[in-house]
Amino acid sequence: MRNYSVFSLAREALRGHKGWAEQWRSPEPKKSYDVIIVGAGGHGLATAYYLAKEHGITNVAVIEKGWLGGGNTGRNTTIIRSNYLYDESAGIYNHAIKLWEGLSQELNYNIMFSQRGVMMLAHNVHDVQVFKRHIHANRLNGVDNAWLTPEQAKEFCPPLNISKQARYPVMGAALQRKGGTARHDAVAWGYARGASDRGVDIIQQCEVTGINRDAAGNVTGVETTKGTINAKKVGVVAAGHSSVLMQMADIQMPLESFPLQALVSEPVKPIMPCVVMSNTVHAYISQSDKGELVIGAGTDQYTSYSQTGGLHILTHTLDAIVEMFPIFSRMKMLRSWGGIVDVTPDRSPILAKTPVSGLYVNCGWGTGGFKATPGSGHVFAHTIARDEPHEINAGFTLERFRNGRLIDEAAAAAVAH
Amino acid sequence: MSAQNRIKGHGQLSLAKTINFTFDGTTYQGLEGDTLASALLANGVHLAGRSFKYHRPRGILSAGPEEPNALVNIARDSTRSQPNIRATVQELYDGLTAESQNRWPSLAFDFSAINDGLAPFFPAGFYYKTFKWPPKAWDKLYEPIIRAAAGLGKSPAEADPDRYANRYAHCDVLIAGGGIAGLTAALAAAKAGKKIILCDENPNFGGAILYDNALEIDGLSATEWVEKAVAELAALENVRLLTRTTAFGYYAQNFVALAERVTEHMAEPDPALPRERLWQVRAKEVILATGAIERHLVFADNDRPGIMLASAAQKYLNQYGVAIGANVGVFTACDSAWAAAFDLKKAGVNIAAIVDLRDNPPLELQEKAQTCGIRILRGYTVTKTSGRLRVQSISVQPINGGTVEQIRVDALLNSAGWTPSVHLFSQSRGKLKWHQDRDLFLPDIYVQDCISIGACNGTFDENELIAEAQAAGNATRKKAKAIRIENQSSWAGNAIGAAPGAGPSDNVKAFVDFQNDVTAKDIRLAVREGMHSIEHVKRFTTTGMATDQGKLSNMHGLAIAAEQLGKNLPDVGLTTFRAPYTPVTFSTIANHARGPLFDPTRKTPMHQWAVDKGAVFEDVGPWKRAWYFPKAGEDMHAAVNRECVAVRKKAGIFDATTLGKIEITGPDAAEFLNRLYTNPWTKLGVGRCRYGIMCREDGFIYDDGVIGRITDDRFHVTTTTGGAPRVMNHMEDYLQTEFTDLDVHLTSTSEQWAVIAVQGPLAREIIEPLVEGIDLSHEAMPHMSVREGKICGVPTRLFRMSFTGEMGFEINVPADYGESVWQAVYAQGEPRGLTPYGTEAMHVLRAEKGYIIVGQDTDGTVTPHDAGLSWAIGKAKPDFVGKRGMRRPDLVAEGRRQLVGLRTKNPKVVLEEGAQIVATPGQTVPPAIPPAIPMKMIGFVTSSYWSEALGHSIALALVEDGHSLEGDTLYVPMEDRTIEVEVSGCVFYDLDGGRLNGKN
Amino acid sequence: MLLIHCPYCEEERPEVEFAGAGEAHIDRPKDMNAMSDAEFEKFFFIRDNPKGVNYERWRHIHGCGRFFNAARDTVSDKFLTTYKSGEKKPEVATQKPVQGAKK
Amino acid sequence: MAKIKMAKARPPHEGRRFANSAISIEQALPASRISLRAGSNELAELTKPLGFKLPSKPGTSKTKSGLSALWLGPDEWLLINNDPQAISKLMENLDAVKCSNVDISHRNTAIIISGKAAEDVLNSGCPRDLSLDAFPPGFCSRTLFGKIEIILWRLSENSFHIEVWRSYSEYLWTFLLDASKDAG
Repeated sequence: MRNYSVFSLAREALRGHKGWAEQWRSPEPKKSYDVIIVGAGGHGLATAYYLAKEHGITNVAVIEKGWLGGGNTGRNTTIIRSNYLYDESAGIYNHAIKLWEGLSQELNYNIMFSQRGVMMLAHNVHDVQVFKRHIHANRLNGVDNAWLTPEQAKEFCPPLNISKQARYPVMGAALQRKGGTARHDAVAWGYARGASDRGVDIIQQCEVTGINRDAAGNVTGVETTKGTINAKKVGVVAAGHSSVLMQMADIQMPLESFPLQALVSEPVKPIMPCVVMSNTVHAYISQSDKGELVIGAGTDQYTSYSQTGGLHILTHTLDAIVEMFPIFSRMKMLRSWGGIVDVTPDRSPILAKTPVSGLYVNCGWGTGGFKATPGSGHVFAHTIARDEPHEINAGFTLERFRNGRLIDEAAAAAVAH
Repeated sequence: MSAQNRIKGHGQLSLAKTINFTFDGTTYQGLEGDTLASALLANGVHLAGRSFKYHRPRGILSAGPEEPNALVNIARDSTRSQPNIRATVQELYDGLTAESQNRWPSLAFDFSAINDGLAPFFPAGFYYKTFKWPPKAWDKLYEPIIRAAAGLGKSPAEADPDRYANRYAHCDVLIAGGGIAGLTAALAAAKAGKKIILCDENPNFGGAILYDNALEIDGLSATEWVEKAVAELAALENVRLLTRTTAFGYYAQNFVALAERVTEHMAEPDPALPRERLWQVRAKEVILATGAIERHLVFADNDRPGIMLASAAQKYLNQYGVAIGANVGVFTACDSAWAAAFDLKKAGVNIAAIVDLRDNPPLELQEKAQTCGIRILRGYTVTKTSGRLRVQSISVQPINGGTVEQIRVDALLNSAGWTPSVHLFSQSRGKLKWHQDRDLFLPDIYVQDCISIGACNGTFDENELIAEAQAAGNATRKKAKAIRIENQSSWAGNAIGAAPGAGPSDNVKAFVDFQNDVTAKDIRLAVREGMHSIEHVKRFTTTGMATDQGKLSNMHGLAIAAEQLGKNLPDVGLTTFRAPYTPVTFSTIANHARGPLFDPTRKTPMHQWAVDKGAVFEDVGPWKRAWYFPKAGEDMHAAVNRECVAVRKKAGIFDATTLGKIEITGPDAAEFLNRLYTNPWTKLGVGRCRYGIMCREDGFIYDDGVIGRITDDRFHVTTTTGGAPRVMNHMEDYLQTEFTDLDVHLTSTSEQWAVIAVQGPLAREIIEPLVEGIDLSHEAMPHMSVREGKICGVPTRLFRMSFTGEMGFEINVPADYGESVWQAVYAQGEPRGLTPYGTEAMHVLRAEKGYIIVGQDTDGTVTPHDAGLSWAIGKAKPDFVGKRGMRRPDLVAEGRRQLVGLRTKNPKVVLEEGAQIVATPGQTVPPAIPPAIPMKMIGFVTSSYWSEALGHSIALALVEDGHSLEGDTLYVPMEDRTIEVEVSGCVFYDLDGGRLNGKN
Repeated sequence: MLLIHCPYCEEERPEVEFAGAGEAHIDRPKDMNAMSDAEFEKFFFIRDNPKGVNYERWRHIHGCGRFFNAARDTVSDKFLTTYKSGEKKPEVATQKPVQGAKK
Repeated sequence: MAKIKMAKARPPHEGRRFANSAISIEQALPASRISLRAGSNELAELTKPLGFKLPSKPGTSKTKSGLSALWLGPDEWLLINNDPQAISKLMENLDAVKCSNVDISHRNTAIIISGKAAEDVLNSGCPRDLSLDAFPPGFCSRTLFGKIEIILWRLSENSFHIEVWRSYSEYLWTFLLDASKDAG
């Protein structure tokens, strides 16, 4: 693999950049592999990369219906944080943060991990209680998360409106300084390049149409639009399409797929120094390196595979943004788009073996999958390679919906009184 | 300054109506009806902006919304500043003040233009390959530099005082685009009696024919015909005409969003007017008449100021009377640029040459050029241009090679042909088809009730276009009156991709995407690096991702990628078009929902009384609730202590109006409650109340409240404040879809009643004198009972109940009387020490008694057993919602978190709510990640207060197996210390409950 | 914003008047207590989530207040039919889009 | 016992009004209101206490002698009597028949908006088609206005009655005034 560095860049500059090789190969599929990963998003590509790198399993195919990184990986608002409440969640997201911190060097690809800080706003007494609970739990789990007064929040993010006259005044904020953003495409491309270089075949424009099993019910491979491809182990990492794929192996999932929209503004000079999230007002905003304000909206209320959503969802998002940041009133929406997010009943992912031998599933990340990408790929590779979960993902089973041992982050933030 | 390039006798503006404007501090003169761009050009100003990456000087390229270069900041004052406004669509008004962007110190001398010289080091995606070492340097060093260089304009710095509005509208036919096609369709549809909305992004209808001086329609000039058509439409009742209105988003089921710019063209906007208005239109049919956009040619140094789209130059001349230069070159692959050249020539502008990529442009064009004395270079290309802040010359060469000739010009028109504007069609999820013979993507498969007509459908011939428009507008298919078209000009001829001289072997900067500085080279590099899908190419190079959204660049990018891949153009894919068509102001989308209308603020009838008493309020859902009532000099702590003591010693008055209330009526009402609540209800007597717990099927606590039986078949149910809507929905769901055998009806009465809680030993004697028809004695009206009667002469449902542990009443009165009854009760009690208390004191008082607050002491993972409320489960009941769920393995396993009381060893220490609890003190707090050895947390503090009544702090907590830990010592590790606590029961005060009955 | 035909109001109404209420035709068993943990899981958590025709519940919460059912294509988001709760699940096919404009 | 001083009713926005050349908005006078619920078998019996047959077609209303019945759902009507004192008598009469009758006189309050721009002003927040064809005089419906629920009832071509829960009425007023600024 050609090393990427300032020196190789300079060398290429002198000869018109003619010497760069393809970042990943585009091979035709072989007849069989040791492992097939279905879905070439960030999680799937990371899984293949770590299978090759950490477990020596290089005879791997990643099969992608469209183009790699074209699903939620390339459609999300790139927020990275790990200040989750429960041990299981803090475990996996913090595992991811540790990997994020060295990822550009690991992959020899600048994924632009920017630890600009993620600030979550509390707007009422209940928010304050919930955030304090998170902060204390995070501290004992070794996750950084600090309480800020409204004035400190304003100092950290000057455009923020902390007026007492606001409809929902800011009563404080939880700040994870190690949180931030990364360049989503680069994450997919960096893992694709790294995996491809280690022998992984990335097969794009190839749709999986069936999951094959032998008489004993063990996985034998997949049917695709490019023919049958055999493998004893298949990992499904298909986000919004997980239900559809798992159905091919007669497994019904505790999942629903919803449209999730996001938008960016026109680019402007630096104004937002960090990521700000408000669950109460429903607004999520940061600024990209290019200068665009990147804004996450909510999900629509119905399941859909259409990758579009209603305008009224954006309306609510932008009224919240303007309420929290009145100076952005005259900024303009440049692009909006939609993704399909797969949501579990407890809003936590499933990263597990399945009742079908040789079939593994990594899904249910809902609106927050991007931040977990390296951690998710790392432990999912372990799960596939060893046929048992890593201790970090041991709790994210399918069985929890039967025995009731949920990891319910959303319920823990219950709104009532 | 005077406008030296304005040509008398040309254009549609009146020379008499002059107005002043400022650009980068210089004051210029323009005319009413000018755009900022036309006025700048009239004054000879081409240089209008700097590019994103290389900071190359850029001129005005277009005359429409596709403009990538001429973006400016316009500020009426410090609060009304907006960046990235396209000068080509901004209408001029007197006093307009514009500033160029992305340059320092000035537009003509920009320090960052050094980037241009370093361009070889900054190819597409260079940042992925470098800035990785040292690891910590990215966000500390490299990123801030990149960020500062990136971005175009500046964000506004102050809040926006302007108003924005919204309008939902319904129509039979929405026509997007008011050019010749849209107007014709509108006339046909309107005459067929349809209710129509016709919108156009420009200040005037007419579109491209407005600057076509040759065209004749029914014997009228184009402008005359447009005027007549518009007048005809305006006179019809069933027609709504919207100019300055862009259809920007096409959503499901013919829901189309339009942005109307209401005041941006006015010198002194009427403050009553909104600045912009969002139209959300639901149309039975949509007619897309969105026209086409001329593409630029991709050739070396095609971005110098003075190089402009041919149609733009023609428009500046014919609409605004502005000549874009005195000695103009033309470089084209399309017939329409010839017409522009002829018009300029006729206006006295020298045409240095027409360079046509084609070997054989139409003969009649060539003849006409010869007649005018214009030099023609057929089968030639432009290989180079010169000029730093304005183009000075072009170098031309036969395509097959040969002598290079340099031709001096002060402006260059160029055209690669026309791209149909299929954006809205594509947003409607329609599928496009590539027409190889015409080099066009055109609408093919429709999924919504819409139709494309005219140029956006590839119909460039005006006769065909008229027929198409008439058919689209007139559903009755009656033969429409023929319209006579004469002297139409041709739009034939196309070049997609890099022009000869900017091919794979030429190391030149030929721009595909101007604003983002993406060259043909960059696209080829992306393909070499493995970006084989157009989505990858787009993301890697950022082509088409600038504020013009690729209106000019998409087709070129696609063609260059296809060429490099050796594939057919449609096989590389087409990027999806997404809303908005052009950028839309945030507040236009938010519109009314700003300030007080951001979210409704709900207030109780007694709100003003509390305001007058100096209450501090807290937000609970949409409600404002009085939090505490500080007296002069009191902080929150002191006020709450005082309020608590008053309730315990004398009496307090509390506004409980916000609690949800539901009237449940019908013969099966009790059975309905049996099924929805964990408790049994059948035997609850009329006039009695009971505390009830509601679960969902999963067996976790969902809501709680006191329920009173008013008559046999009528219950008064209360819910939590925040839970009211979802409890109602939950009940309706079961009633309508599962328990359809029950004869029950539900009515929300949350706002029917104002609720005044009077709590404390003196409660009864305070209210008694005001009450009629109810015996308040303990015997006649014991704890947990309800009576109907009168208070202060108005009907009341009077509850004897308590959330404080004191004897208490909750007076429900019809809401209009709430304030008056409150005042009467207060007047009655105040001399005896009746004290208003807020939600904080209420929380303390209930915690002293161990009463839970759903959502604070429970969090959606807590069963009634966990909360110590097993007594509230009707064990004899065969079924209730949640009964099965709470038997699931994990819900009955050991180690569940259970609600307990906590006493700090040091009674003065008040725990922090949310603080975590551990079993052994030996664990150390890990430092920040990594490495962390997490501490095993066994629970957390849900509620914690100072209890003035008890003289020590109290807390409630959820702790693993907590019910069996009473008396044990646990630890609460804080950042700076570890607090020792002892597990207790949940009740801290008046353990036997005697005070509820006025004893103890 | 979708347009939804309310079978009780007998009109198409804007989506914001409605609340989505999840998959339809999941009946609460008469004898909940006889359910195994697996059956409870299927009842409460497992969802079809089809790519294609979805049978789903809606409530006309800001209209007549009624719950009703719908068959909707989750690829195009088009409603194929709506019907009152309690009525039988109708057989529906997804519609094919038309080539060329309808005229 | 001393004589009890009668409590004074203070309805929200009492007497509030706004008018310009295109629009007039005013707080409706207090009225009595009942949420009436009944199944189809009970309808016949209700004719007597009401004095007329309940409208059964979706969205329709009926008014007689100051009493109006608005169809809100297949088993739900809103009864409005202009006389605020009429409530107890009507409740009593309804108690005698099989139905659910709940006094909501104070839960709701009403605003009357009229004038040539009424439809446009309402369409600033209400997503419904308010043209005369789709929403003729006499038509009524629960719907949304901005972020709140309302019941919209068209009294005549240019006049609407809006029912709203009392704590949302401030939002409704504010929104209507905002939207009326450029009406006409």
